[in-house]
Amino acid sequence: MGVEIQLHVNGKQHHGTVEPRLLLVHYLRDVLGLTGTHIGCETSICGACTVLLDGKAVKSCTLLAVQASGSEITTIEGLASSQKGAGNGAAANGALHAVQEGFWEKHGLQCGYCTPGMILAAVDLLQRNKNPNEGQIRSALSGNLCRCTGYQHIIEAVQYAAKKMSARKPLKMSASAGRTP
Amino acid sequence: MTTRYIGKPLKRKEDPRLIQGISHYVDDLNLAGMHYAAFLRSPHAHANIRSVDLSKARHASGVVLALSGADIDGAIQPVPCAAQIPDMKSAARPVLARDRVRFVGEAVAVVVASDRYAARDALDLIEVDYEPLTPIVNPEKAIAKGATPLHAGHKDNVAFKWELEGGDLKAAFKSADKVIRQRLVNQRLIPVPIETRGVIADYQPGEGQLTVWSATQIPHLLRTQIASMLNFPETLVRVVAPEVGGGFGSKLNVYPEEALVAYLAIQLGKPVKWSESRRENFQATIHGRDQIDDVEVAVKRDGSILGLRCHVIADLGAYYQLLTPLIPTLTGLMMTGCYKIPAARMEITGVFTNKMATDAYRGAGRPEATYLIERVMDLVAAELKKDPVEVRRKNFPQPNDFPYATPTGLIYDSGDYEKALDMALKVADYKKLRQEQAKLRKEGRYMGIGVSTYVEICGMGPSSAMPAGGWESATVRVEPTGRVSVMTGSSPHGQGQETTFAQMGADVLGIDPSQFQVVHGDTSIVPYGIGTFGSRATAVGGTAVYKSLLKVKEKLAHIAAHLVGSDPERMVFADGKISAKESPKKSVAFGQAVSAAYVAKTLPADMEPGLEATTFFEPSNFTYPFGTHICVVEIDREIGDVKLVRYVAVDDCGNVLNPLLVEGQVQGGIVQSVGQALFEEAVYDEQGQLITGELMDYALPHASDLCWIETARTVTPTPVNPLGVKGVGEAGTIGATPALAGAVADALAPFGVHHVDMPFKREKIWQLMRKSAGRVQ
Amino acid sequence: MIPASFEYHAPKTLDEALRLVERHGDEAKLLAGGHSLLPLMKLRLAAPRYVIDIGHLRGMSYIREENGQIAIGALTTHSEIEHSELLAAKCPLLPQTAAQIGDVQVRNRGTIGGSLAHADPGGDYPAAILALDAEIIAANTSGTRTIPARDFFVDMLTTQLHPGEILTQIRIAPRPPQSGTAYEKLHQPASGFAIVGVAANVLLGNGRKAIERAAIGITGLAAKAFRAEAVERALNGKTISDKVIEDASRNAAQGVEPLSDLHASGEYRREMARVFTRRAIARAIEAARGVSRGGV
Amino acid sequence: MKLAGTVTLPAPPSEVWSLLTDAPRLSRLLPGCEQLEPDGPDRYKAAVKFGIAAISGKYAGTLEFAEKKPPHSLILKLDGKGLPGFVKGEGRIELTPKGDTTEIAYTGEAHVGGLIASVGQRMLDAAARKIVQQFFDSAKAELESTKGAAAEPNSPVKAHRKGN
Repeated sequence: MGVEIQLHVNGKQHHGTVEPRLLLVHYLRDVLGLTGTHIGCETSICGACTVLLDGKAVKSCTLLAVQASGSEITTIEGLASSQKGAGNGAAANGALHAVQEGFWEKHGLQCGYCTPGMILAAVDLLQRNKNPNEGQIRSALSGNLCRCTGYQHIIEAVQYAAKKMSARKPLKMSASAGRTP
Repeated sequence: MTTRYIGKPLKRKEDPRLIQGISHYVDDLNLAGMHYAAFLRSPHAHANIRSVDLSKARHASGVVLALSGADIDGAIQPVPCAAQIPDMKSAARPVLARDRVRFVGEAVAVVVASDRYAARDALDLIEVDYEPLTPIVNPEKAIAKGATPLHAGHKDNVAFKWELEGGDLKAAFKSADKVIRQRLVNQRLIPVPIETRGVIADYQPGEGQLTVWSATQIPHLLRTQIASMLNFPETLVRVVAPEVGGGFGSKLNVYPEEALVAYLAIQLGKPVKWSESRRENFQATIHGRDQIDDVEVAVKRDGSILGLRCHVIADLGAYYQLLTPLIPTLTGLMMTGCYKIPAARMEITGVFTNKMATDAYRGAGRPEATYLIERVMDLVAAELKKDPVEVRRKNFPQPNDFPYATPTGLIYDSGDYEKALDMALKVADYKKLRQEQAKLRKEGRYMGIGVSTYVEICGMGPSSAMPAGGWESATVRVEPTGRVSVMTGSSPHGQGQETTFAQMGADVLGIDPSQFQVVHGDTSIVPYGIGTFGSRATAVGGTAVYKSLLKVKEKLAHIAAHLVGSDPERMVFADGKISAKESPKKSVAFGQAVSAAYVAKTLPADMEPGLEATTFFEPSNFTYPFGTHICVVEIDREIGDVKLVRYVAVDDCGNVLNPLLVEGQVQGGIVQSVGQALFEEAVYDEQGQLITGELMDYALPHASDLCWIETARTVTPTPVNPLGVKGVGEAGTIGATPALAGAVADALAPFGVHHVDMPFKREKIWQLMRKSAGRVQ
Repeated sequence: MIPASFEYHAPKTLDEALRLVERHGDEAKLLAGGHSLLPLMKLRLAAPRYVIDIGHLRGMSYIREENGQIAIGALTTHSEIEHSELLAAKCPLLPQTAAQIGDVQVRNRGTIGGSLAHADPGGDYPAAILALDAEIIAANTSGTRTIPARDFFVDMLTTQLHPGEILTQIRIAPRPPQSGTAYEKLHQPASGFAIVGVAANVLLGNGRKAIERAAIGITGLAAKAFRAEAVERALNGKTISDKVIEDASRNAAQGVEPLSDLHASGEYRREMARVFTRRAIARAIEAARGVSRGGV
Repeated sequence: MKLAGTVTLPAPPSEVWSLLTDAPRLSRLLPGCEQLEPDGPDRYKAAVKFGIAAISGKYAGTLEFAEKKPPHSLILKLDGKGLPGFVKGEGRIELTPKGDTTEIAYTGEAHVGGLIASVGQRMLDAAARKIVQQFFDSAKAELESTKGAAAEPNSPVKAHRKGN
């Protein structure tokens, strides 16, 4: 038996009928094709499936799509251009969100699988705390597992973003590798 | 060659797509008409299969196919094992169990349905009648007299015995002032890449083409094995490793699902996808470590080590995976660590148990070796009442001893162990740490300092010492537009070679790194290669790229010299130009020379058109990175909690292409060690049930569990390859565990404890302190 | 991991929800944030026939003062509790406890009502709710009833709630002057659940030199959270000293059969109950004396 | 998983014995027992729904009595499987007269496999204890009610019963 849902995802309205047991993460990935949200553990431990639901970081593998009906969702694909984040780190289309930029600058990722969830958890933190210290960052990211980086570069990435966001200067993205300052 | 880019912390070329979530891992790929496979797995560790009833599942909504082991009998060969040890017994893992299951999670049946939910539902409709057998879980009991063999036709559960001896061991133990004995246990670990495994297979009957996308570290080896397992023409198999979300050795393998999903796609004529659940990943993807080492060391009163003897019981699990029997032998080869130990003997007993197979998990055999020898050094220091640093220093080979031959038959390429040690001591301010420790102990606080001086074996090659090839391939093709494609047989999945190889190419050819596209992981594009594991992608794969770059460069030099009327030997590549050394006026733009190669009207006589070179690089030796790690912990007296206070790592991986990426590898490696030391342990109960079956019960390190890691480097290039690079992918993991273990043992020294096995879970530490509370010194 | 099929209802009003749970009885499960139920459903350890999603009900997420009490709506998330200024001022124990639940994402989604009704033996809130002598309001189609926290937890995953009832509100008396609270927890390193969690709520007297009344709630130790009455008895009316606290804490596990699992044996849990009880009491006393040890 | 304990039941051993070994009556004591049908001497086919709150699962299997020494001791063997996994257990029950009552000492071991073993681990011990407790609570109630109703030992008790 299908249930009608409507969601606002990355600024776009989506209507559809879904099986009630459909997990939000499967809706985003399989129905909307937004595969940047990853599935890592399925028991709401690893945080790879983190998205922003009405602006707050949640684990989309532990939510039914029907529960999210009527909500506004931001996935990694929509972060840079998200309304919610605009003026709060996000920049216009084609640019990166300050947190994404921090991850690139500080080598905050290796295999990249945990990265979208990690970035969105960091965005959640920086909305609440504009200038978090190391301990606060570590604690805010404790719902996200990374097996590659050892987290230290991720912490530097978040610190970079915090600094950048207080300066509020979006950076243009370029496809080539550039040197770190 | 001027090094404008090599050695610089360039940001990664791979990152923009990853940080925007627009790259594609296997499960992100969707083909029209995709079907989904799901596996039914054994809940029993050991049982005979009486029957498998698929009738209900076959009639379930959406299901198009359901198969048991009997249905594919003979159609798919078992999982291959590339490692060969003399007289080892066979234990091939069937793709689907037929008559018997030998570990919890072994696949018994597969269903394919039109969507993943329907496939999952159908599993609940399969009825399997098992006749449970007594599981054999403990490896020592498995080889005890009277234990029933797991495999038919075997007389016991000993998979193999392997021995290695060098030097005069008898004399060493005879002339020893002391002999110290210790049992050391390396617990079983689960690799846990955050991306689980996944496979998609697509078969085009018209062309006879089979394409398999798999989260693998070894696309070419997998292609060969899928072709063999299915008896399918290899030329018609294409394997693609798309974006891969971490491997740590767990994807350096060939798994039943990879062949079976391909088989299903062929049978159905439809693309089939399988995405491993985390639970399946825990149960049926390789595990790591699981060794019991009984070690004896012969020492002189002054701290010199005379001889080392060790017997290892390696719990292999129920079947061999690709490299299973090989892993413990690496422990044997590296058992003497970074010390001049004249005599050593290793005996390994490989044992079958009703568990998932162990295989290469980050470090693969070498973390076990460093744990072994470094714990020994600490025990020697404790016994002789010497500083652990001094015992180590006393036994180091000196820089002029290199190449240094170990009694285990290896030749260490280059090293300056004292330099790294001294740097670490300085960064950590070791003397001050010891003073602080003494002060805290008086206050009843238990701080511990651990030192690990390690050497590891990596840059996996040469082929003579490898089970399935130790070389690597690379093709460099300068395209007519002047852009450069680099096809590497390495298969990076986070290591960043798209960037480092571009850095290298930019310096060799004097153009910008943005002009390079590094292509990997697709067997239809990349020449046959070996893959990414054993910290080999830069040392072996990178050297292949470098040599191909040089070949292309040489050709370009000839073309440019011909165009400007100069000597090819005197051409300089810089700033997008190829110029004669003697006269900057004699210069062509890089693109102009490239164009000449393709237009082929102005080439030197006898020169072939085109601009492409391929190298199959065979290294002459392994490489041996080394370093010193110092770890400081404090233990909560009441809880047993081990808190990381400081961590200093000085690593020497030879020359460095990109320090930012090296730093990332070191830190990630160390934290993986922290996982083994403090949290991780795959626990099977006595019935062979994996009771750490999900991430809810198997703890990985979180950001909040760690302290700031301070890193530094010394640089001792290797003579083994022209880049002078050694490899760094596993060094952190290999070097760190003994530092952590040493720190915990050191913290517990006032309780009379000199050794504790990992993981240092709170309750274990608490029990130790409690039991010896009366003896606090 | 995919849940089994179920029939889904998303009532728009509490009345509608109550009628649904009444009709479907124990074949129905309530879904609030989903962080207790969905993991079980995905593992197929739970396969309810009906799922009644009360997450869309309006007006059940609030923290407000009512008749001299603090009222918290059942659908209030852990993170709303963690960051509530009203609670920080009038009932800091709840924010202290909420901040230690799971991780940020779980706190953003999980609800206090869902967590209490699930009654996980390692859940954090039960300890606090007990130490606060909170009241739990449950509704059914014929009305509401008030369940004292002490009576609420019956056994592992089992509460006083009947099939057909919905937990709607938690009521707490505001913190009296000269009182202090603390929640001290030993977390399971993989899941974050409490191996032992102790909530202490002390009221000081005699110029803040003595404990007039103590309430200690302990979670994680046993199949259900409980009030450590033996500890309380040993504290009530005593002049504060390290020894008094230490001695009282020794009674933390009195009369309780401790849980034992992979992560902590019963013996260890028992000892940790002592240690964390002592730490919680000491911190609660500090708080009551106005000695701050860092933020909430 | 090991279980052991003692419990006192309000009837002499002979009555307790007949309760424990009479399948129809026993089926009422087993929490969640939906079916208990003879399947050979001292052997029964069982269908049981075990669960705590939202966590529940159906198991089908066998129940066996062995080494019966009326009214002193017996061994109870359980073997069941269901979607959440399988359970195999064996328990020894000893009956000792204590005045008008019987003291029961039980020791047992159960092996649990499959999903419940790997994810329900932290709840298993407590769940098993709860099941045992429910069993003896029901036995007490049953014995008290038969005492109260002056016993109808041969009353036809349905072997099929809906789970709770």
